[in-house]
Amino acid sequence: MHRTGELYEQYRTMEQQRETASLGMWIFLSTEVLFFGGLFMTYTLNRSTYPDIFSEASKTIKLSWGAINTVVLIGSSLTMAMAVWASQAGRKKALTWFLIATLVLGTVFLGIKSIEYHDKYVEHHIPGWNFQFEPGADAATNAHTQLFFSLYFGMTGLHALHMIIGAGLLIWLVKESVKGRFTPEYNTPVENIGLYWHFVDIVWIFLFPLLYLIDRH
Amino acid sequence: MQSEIPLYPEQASNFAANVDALMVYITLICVFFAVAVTAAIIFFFFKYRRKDPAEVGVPIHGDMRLETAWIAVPLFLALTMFGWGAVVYVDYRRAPLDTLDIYVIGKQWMWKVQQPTGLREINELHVPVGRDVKLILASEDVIHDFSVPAFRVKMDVVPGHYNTMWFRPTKAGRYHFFCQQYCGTNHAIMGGWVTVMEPTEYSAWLSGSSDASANPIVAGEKLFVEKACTTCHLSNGTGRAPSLNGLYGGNVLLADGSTVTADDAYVRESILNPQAKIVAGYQPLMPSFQGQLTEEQIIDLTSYIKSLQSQPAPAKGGGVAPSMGKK
Amino acid sequence: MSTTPAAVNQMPREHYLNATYGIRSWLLTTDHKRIALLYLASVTFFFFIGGAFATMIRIHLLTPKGLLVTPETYNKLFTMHGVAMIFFFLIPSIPAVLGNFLLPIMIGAKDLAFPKINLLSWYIYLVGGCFVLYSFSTGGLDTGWTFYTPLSSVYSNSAVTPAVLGVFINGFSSILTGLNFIVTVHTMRAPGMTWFRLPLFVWAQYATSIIFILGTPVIAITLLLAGMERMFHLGFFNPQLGGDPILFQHLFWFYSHPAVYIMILPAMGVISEIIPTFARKPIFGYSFIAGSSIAIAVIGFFVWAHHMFLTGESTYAALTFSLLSYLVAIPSAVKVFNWASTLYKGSISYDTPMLYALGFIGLFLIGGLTGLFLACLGLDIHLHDTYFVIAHFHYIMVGGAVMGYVGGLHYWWPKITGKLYPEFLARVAAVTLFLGFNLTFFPQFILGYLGMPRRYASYPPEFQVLNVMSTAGASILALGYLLPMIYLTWSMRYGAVAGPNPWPATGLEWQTASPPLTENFDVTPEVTWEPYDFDNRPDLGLDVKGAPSLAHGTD
Amino acid sequence: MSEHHIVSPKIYFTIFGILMICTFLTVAAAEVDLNRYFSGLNIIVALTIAVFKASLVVLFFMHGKYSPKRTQLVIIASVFWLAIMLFMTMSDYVTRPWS
Repeated sequence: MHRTGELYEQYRTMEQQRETASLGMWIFLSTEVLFFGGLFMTYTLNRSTYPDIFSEASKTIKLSWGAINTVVLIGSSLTMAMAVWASQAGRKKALTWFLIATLVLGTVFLGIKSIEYHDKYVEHHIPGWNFQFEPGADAATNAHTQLFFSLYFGMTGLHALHMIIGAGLLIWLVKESVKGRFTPEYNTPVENIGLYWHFVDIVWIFLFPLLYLIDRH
Repeated sequence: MQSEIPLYPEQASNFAANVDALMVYITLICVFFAVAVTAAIIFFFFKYRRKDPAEVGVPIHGDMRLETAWIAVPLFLALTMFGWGAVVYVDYRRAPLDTLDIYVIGKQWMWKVQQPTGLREINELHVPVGRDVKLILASEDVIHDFSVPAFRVKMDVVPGHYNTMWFRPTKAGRYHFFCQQYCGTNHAIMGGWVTVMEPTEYSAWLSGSSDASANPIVAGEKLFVEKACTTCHLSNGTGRAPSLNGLYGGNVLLADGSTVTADDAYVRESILNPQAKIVAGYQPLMPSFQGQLTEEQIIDLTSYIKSLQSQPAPAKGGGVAPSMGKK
Repeated sequence: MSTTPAAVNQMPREHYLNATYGIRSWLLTTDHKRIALLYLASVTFFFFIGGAFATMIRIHLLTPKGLLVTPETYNKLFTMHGVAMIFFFLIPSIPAVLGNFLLPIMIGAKDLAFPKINLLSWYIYLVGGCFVLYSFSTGGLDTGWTFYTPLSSVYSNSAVTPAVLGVFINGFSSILTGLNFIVTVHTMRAPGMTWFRLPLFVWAQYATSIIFILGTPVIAITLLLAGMERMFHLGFFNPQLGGDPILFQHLFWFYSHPAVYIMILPAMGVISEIIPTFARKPIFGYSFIAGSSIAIAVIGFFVWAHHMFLTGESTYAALTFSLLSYLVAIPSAVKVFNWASTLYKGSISYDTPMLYALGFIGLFLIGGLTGLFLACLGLDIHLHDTYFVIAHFHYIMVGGAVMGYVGGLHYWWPKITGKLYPEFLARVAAVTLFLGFNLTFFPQFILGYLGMPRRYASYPPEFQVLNVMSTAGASILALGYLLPMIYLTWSMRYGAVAGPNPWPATGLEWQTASPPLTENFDVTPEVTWEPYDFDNRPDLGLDVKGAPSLAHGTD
Repeated sequence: MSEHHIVSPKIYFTIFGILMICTFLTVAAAEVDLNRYFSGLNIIVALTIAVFKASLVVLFFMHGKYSPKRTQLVIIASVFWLAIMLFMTMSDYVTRPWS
């Protein structure tokens, strides 16, 4: 992709180049907020229309998996933050290991997610595909619970897609970091992918209570 | 030539004159500004024509007083437009109390109308002159829009809930109505005629063409039994669900302590999404009938429930609170 | 070009057009100027597709029963006209063509902040465009450009899915362009180019980019949901499965109302450049014009539900949105007043871009003022979804945005190609467009008030006279668009050499060669002057009187 | 970001600890019926904790606290625009029974 610390021709200084990249990433994340926002809006309206159905449907997803995944993902955010620190402090070995740790935790998250998806598949909770909330459920219950599961799969699916992209970026970072490309002067990719990774974490911080924690009492 | 192009449609309802007056008001303000700005531009255009290729203009950078003025004055005028428009709109959205209620169902690509007596029409709507008419609008499929230009009224017909609109016809005659929200292939021919009649003619027409076989109350009662509503909604109030006697038009006390008026929208919601408003003293047992009833059947059921309005409400009415004194 | 000094102009020896050759040098370019030309070609393509549909629509409506096609086909025609014109012509037109070309030069940068992303956004546009063309050619699209559910997600039998995906994909092109512009304006300005020295065109692009990045993602996800609903029979917006069709409209207009400002704001920016140049004086109320662009972009996000006054939206919400809609009218009015005042005591020439600018003001005035009718709750009951709405938004989008775009193309054509277009023909085209446009769309205001609904393949016979007038106007309009197409293409080869600053104008883009070098400037310029300040620019070779002219101005 | 601010690992670990406690709290709060006291209290508590957690991530993990003003403006703008969409849309639905 790029050579270490090269100054691109459109910039005047390295400083300008770094600030530009950082601002670009933040603005990209702000578009992501609004992108997920449409889903959150749909969720808000539907939950306020069918509060009881949403709570009933939510209880069929396993709280333990969601809670574990929350811990795993926040853990990966910590290792990512540490990776940024390592790159700033010039600790090349530590950087590689923190990146690998992040990647591993991300993969664990996706693994758990796929177990959850598989459970839903077994329970006929995949929207639009032999959906049956519970044996004998009437058409309306099926339709309304399907709304919940459409949003569940839509939101967690889009989130998982972001995780997969993030994992791809991490693999590239690990590769570059092994080559020793990142220095205290040049670590923009680590910082920017870090920002992205934390953003994905934040999305999950909201998805967890909204999807898993409806009236668990 | 000029007589062929009128500038506004006939004024045939209580809203028409008011909407037209509003139109004239805004038009006058807009024409004033459009003419003033255009005249200024044309005047400057000729007056300050470049006379020498190397000539430059006079460097004027702005004027705070002018800026303030042309923010404040348009803002004030805009607010008057908003205010007047709001008054008309609020009046239009809030139907008077005693109205003639007519159901209108939009369907790709026809309009079904049901008069209060149960008389049905297709792509025709008969109304009496001088009476407040409320249309209760439902759609079987996509979004439609019921629009009568001569009355200056329209309202979207949205599947999934009732919209209502009202007007008071002021002039007998026949007027176009249109579907005004694009609804698919034959959208352009999904229209018909509103016939405004003298009240006596209207009642004669109603009784003259009544058709007992299509009586919605009978159809509703039949559905009420077919869908097993009778198992719970016992008329003496001892069932698992509240009695529907005397329900329509009254106030219902809900489990969360609030009250609602039992109107068409409430009845419809209670059939399709029963969990939304639980009557005080009852369990949320009722299944939803969403997807199992057409809008027409729901209207039949509503008509039947309406016909129970005159029946005495049982003593153990649960949520039904027809008068203030009873608990 | 009577104003050009008599010096003999020559094309620069090396410039961005002849720096490299071959198809690869264009398709893999990261030069913002070349990317702008790629966009120019592709948006022109979609403009002619959309224009062809428009022509057929107008011919069809000559007779009440419809002259040309079946109702089914008619519905496809107006839908595809809308989708092609809005998503693939109007939205990218000024930002992606003129903005791409000019923004870096105007602020004294070598390129945009992210040149590769800029190229990527053109490719994304192409992919989105291919999806939409695929939809058009395999069954067409008949949902209306608004894709209202449940018609689009359940009932339509046309090729909705590829079209929705195409618009979804195209959204990312807008997002990346907006991102690029905002970052560029923040970080790439030349020394001395402070925020209040930025050309007003840059302010307008900045405001537009705010909408790009904060609005576009919402329509992207919304159309994705509608597409999923159609493909997998989900129920987000389908009442039969418990969803709410009005929610789609909220989400759709959350972007699509601000999208109207995406179309008009850049055109306003173009006009704010043209007027001071041809009046040869500083623009009146610079900070108010700049500020009003930002105000429109921000307030524009608070008004969307005025498209929904009659959907059963709550009275309270209708009142709020109507009031806010009136507020957004004010910054537009401020701009018009400031442009008109700029002409006062100017030295005005009749060059083609100026004709477009003045035409823009006239048409935008009508378009903007008729918006006041539609924002008015009481009147909207009658006017909603009639031809009045059609006329109103065509005055904004065609009378405003397209006039601005074509005017801007003429104004910067010498910079883009290094050649001058034939002035006489260009003036003829400008006047033809203005007249043809008014004849096409003014009758539609009356049609609307008479109650003729939009999107009708056939109509009651009493509406025919006005429809015939409209169609007659449309044929003049079509001719008006063909003319520039022909002479602009001709001028690329045969036009007179323009020289770096033919008008002359004050912006940085006129300080470099026409056409510019690949890296825009030999040396990074340093800005020491205020914008549109003809009096302190001896380098322009004008008859500057200096202080005495100021005294002259106050008498 | 003229001087590149380096956040010490100690802060990162502290934040991580707080986030873990919050995660525990939010699960615990969901298991208790708070709606008894005040309708909707459960979701209010859950979202308040989520907002708090997200703010910590933005401010410390993402260095929002140490970023230039314009970056902070971008953060505020995105939250603000999300709020416009949620609140203005819901204002329609919530007020429908009023008319």
